Amino acid sequence: MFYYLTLTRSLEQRLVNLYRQGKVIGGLYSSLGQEGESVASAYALQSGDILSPLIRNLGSMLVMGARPVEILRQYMAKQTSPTAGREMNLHFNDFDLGYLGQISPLGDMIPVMAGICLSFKVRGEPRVGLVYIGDGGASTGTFHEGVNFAAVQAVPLVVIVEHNGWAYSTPTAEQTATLRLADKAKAYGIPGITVDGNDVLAVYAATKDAVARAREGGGTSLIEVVTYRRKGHAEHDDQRYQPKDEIAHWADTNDPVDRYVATLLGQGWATDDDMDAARQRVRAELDVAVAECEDDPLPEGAMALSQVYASPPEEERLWFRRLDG
Amino acid sequence: MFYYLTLTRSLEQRLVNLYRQGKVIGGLYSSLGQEGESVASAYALQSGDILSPLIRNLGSMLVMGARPVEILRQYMAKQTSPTAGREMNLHFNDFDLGYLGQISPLGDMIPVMAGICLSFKVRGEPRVGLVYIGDGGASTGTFHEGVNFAAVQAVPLVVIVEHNGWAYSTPTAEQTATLRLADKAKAYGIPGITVDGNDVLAVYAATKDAVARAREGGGTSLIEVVTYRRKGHAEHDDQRYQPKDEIAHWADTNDPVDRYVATLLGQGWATDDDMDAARQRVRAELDVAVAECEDDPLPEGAMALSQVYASPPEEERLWFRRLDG
Amino acid sequence: MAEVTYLEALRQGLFEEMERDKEVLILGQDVGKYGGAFKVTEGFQERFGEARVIDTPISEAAIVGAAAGAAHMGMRPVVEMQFMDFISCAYDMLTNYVATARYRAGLSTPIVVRGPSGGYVRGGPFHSQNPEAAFFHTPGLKLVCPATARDAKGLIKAAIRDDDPVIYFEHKYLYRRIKEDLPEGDEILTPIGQARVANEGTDLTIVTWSAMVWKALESAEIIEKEDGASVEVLDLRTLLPMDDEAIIASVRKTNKVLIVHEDTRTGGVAGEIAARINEKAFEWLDGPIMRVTAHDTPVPYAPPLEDFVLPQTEDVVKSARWLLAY
Amino acid sequence: MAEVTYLEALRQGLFEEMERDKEVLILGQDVGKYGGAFKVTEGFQERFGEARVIDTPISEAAIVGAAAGAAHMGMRPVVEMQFMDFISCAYDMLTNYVATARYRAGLSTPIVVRGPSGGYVRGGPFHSQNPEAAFFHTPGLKLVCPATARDAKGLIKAAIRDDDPVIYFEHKYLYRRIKEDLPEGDEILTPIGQARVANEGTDLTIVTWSAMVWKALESAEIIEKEDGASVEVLDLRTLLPMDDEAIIASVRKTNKVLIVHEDTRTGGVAGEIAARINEKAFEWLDGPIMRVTAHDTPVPYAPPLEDFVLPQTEDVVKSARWLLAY
Ligand SMILES: Cc1ncc(C[n+]2csc(CCOP(=O)(O)OP(=O)(O)O)c2C)c(N)n1
Ligand SMILES: Cc1ncc(C[n+]2csc(CCOP(=O)(O)OP(=O)(O)O)c2C)c(N)n1
Ligand SMILES: [Mg+2]
Ligand SMILES: [Mg+2]
Repeated sequence: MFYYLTLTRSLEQRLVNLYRQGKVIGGLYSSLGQEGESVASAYALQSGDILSPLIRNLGSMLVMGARPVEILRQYMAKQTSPTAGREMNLHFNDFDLGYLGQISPLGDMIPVMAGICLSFKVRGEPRVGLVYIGDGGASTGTFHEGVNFAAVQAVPLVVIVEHNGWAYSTPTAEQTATLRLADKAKAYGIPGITVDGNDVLAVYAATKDAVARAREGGGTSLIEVVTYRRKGHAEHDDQRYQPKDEIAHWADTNDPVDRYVATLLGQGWATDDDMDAARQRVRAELDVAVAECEDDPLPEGAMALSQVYASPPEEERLWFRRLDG
Repeated sequence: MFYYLTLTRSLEQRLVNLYRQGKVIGGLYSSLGQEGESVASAYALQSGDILSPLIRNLGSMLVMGARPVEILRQYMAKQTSPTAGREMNLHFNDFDLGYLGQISPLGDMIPVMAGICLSFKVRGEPRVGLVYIGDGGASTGTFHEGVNFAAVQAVPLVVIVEHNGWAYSTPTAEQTATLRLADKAKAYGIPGITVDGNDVLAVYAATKDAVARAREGGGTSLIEVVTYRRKGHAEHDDQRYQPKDEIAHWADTNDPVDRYVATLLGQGWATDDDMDAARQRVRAELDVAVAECEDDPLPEGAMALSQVYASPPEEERLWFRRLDG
Repeated sequence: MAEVTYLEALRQGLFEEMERDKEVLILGQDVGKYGGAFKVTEGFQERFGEARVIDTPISEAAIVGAAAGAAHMGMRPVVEMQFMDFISCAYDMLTNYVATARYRAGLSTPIVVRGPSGGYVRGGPFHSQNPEAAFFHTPGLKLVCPATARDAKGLIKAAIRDDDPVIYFEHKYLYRRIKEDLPEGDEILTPIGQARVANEGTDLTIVTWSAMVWKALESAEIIEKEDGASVEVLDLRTLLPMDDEAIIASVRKTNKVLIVHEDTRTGGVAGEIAARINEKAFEWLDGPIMRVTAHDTPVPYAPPLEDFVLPQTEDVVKSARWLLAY
Repeated sequence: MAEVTYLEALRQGLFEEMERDKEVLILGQDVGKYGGAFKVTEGFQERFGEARVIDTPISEAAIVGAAAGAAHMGMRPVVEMQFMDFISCAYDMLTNYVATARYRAGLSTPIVVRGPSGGYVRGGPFHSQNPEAAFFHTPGLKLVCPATARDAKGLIKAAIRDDDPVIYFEHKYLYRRIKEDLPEGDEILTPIGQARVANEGTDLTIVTWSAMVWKALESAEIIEKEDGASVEVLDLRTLLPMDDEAIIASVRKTNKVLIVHEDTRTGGVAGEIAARINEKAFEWLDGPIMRVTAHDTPVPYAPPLEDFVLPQTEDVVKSARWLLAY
């Protein structure tokens, strides 16, 4: 996990540099300070399982096998990106590796993941789905409909509610009057627990349990991971609404990577050298990845027309482009 | 309350007769066996308060002051009806009396009532809102968004969840995996209790408490009333999916009117004569009401065009109707 | 041959596809034990089991979303809206998630969303809608609107087999009013995207679909009899993709066009059709393209109001005569 | 006079209405302390308090529904969609509840739903939409689409005072790119339902609105300079109700029409406009009514793709020339 934590944080740092150079074309979203829960929860899945990440779940996608160069290409809208420049950032899928790209309207992925898990159940496949939702996204109607549907159909789905204190500038207390987001599970008659989201081992263990239960036919469950969004909503956000000392407090005393490093060292599971080696490996891989794609071309305009439909795959639609003269 | 219980049940019976005669034009929906919670909950409101009924809350509307003749006219699509034949059954409002007509898409009235209560709060008015939702309607996204919004804004709203066992042909267990619908309140951090919906005094007391709390600034709360839908979803529904003995059991042992009558007699609050007098009053009033409107005209076609907008109030819109020749 | 209603033809089509392909699932409110509010799936749950015929909560967005997810995994879910009016509750899911899935992320989403639409049944504002225009504007969706029993069957089968998401608008007024002899042995499949000439004619073209096909045919008959003019009736069958060629061919023949739809006028599908004819056959037009549609109001409940708001045969006849005389 | 941006003009209009009428409320995600994703309501919460400028949960349907409820009670809520793309999550509430309220139940619902729409900003499929066609088809709603700073101010003020529900589409590309001198003392009110001649001309009419007004003006200039032809540009400003008279008057003058909108083509608003012109001015047309619009795809992210999909000035010029030569 240390490798993936480092990879996530470093890749986001590279993206910030590219953003400052104007190479990242749209917005840039960071998971600084909450990478732990992404990485640890995804780590609890097996091959064949599918997760649906949000914008801050870069770590989850990397664990599933998404390659840094794909992420870089997506952010830079390269023709070589998984969506050939049509979609942004983490919005792409690979069902073989086990992830489904999100769309922006929050909450919508929960019903979709419920349906993916319904197919697992109907077919009797021992596969599990995992879906993330923020403290903000949990206010959407689709969250409610999706979790309720999953719960009543008892499909093998794990819902991770990321309680990171903020939804853009809105603190959780203005989003919902529940203090514990795990209590939302009670509305659906499913197990709901709260874990320390910056304790990667705790998140891993809790997800592992929920995934095992789902795989054994135990249906849907919900895990609230408590963490903190240390950067703004997106790179352009100056975060002035977030108390500075609150950010500093989390950074200084409750960073998921720092805490994991302390555990690794404390338990003697890894040495400083091991970790340096991992860091170097990450650095080298990212150097290669950036170099590999930085000069890739953007897609050509006319490529925008295909694949609106399976059939007809492409249609001549705009008369005015072909007018003579 | 006995008067309103009797009025509700008798009016529904009259409507069945009119339906069989083909005079009720659309569907007919009955609250047989669950009139108690409608009447009792509405009884807990004061003048100035506003409730939003569902199709089975005829009793609530009558308590608020809707006149039987208005209901009859609505069902029969008379020009003299409160909506001049544009809308059906209970879909009409009177803010002076204190009710807002529903629209069919379930759940939508909850955000709207949250907004009405928001206006009470913003203006500092000591008024309260009450909204009903079924075990089925609670699965909608708008239920979730609306209750959450009300809860986080702490508006003076009471949400009555009518757990009557069925949503059309769907039993509650296929609607949600929660056993107690009051648990849905936990998702919103608001008080939620369960009461025996066929015990009118219990419903009255619980609603009274919630209304008082709301009026004093205590915000939103939720009451699950447990009852049973003894007739089909609508008059045309043969209910074959409902176990016959289940219906009989509720009819024989747990009818809200019978139970209230037993209490009235048992406590000596009323005599058989008092109740007969009330029944006669209801009969006489309904005779008058039916006679008053049965021969009212239907609206004229061209009345369909006005009031789409406040301005322009009516527009010439269809050229083809005015073509010469 | 056996005489079947529109509803029965639809039921047969669904049933045959369930038999043919075990990946076909049915999801919706009361579709299982009850067989659906209009009994389209009556007996399906007994035959195919609870795993394939699923009674869902009242959660239109979740039902459509779940269907999409299952479709990504290779299944072919058919979603019933109890009334098409409630499809508006799944508007975001259909337009933002489902319709864009292939384009933005290469996802295959072969779902069908079907249900009763349309008025003339005293259903009032929320049980009479024709929400096709709301989705007509969304690239990535296909829209079909059968008018006949044969097409009710042929189009549901084609929709289920189609690799794109299809919204299938049934007309509840036609359910039990339209009957047709259909062959029992052979398979009926109506290709998506092909219009049908419901009546051949030379003096005027009426472009229409769904229940309005019958009003157009009635009008054509009246005009033929009373005015001696010959009216072509083109039943579009599919709105997305639209059979422009069939429309243009008919316009070139008759040189006059009347578009008839049940839905409200402003922003209705007729506008697009008028624009396309104008662009592709302007020089062939001997009169303005006319529209007969509902008034721009919700559908009111009282019979005289509903009858006034929705288009009637006499409206079609009147406009057709005006155009013929132009 | 002071030079203000489109965004600042909008902000002023909102601010003035908040000052004028204490029943005006603002509801939306991050509109309070943060002042909105685009800072349209910056400073409003300090000035008007938390009771009147309300940060809401991520619940578009509830926000619109709550606004409707408060409006029934006589308030005048203004709802911000963080991006207009998310208005699809409130589609049912707007079309079924809000739009029909007066018609079916005599309810007054004076709300405004406003927010940033439109592309050309590399926002990808979910931050670039122009969802006006989705609501154009709904009787009971009014739709306004300001193109200039003056109208951004004048239309938000008129929308707030209007007794009907209004959807107000801002164009995020114009927010900080358009500047205009506006008088400081006098009140600016733009009547809802009146188009504006943005450029007078005699040879061709371009009917358009919002950001496309600027591309149309640019095209008119190019054509004037390079071809010596004179192009009238009609800025509709309001789509519902639509100023048919202004459109017809211009068509009678120029006899040729090009409709330009940023949104996708099939089922877009241009179809309705084409149909109306055809119905009301068929004999005045000296060429087919043409449309320049986006391609029928979602709005892709990469700049060359987005530029290809969305209409560009050269597309307008090309079609205008084709029509002028017709
Ligand atoms: C339905 C919908 N409304 C609004 C938005 C705009 N939006 C994007 S992210 C965001 C905040 C999300 O907060 P949260 O769910 O807590 O996730 P976090 O950013 O904390 O990871 C908002 C309001 C959206 N994406 N979808
Ligand atoms: C959003 C939506 N979907 C579907 C329907 C169709 N419908 C009308 S009533 C009903 C069942 C309602 O059940 P419940 O909420 O339990 O109320 P009850 O009939 O038991 O009073 C359904 C599915 C609807 N009105 N709204
Ligand atoms: Mg958050
Ligand atoms: Mg129920």
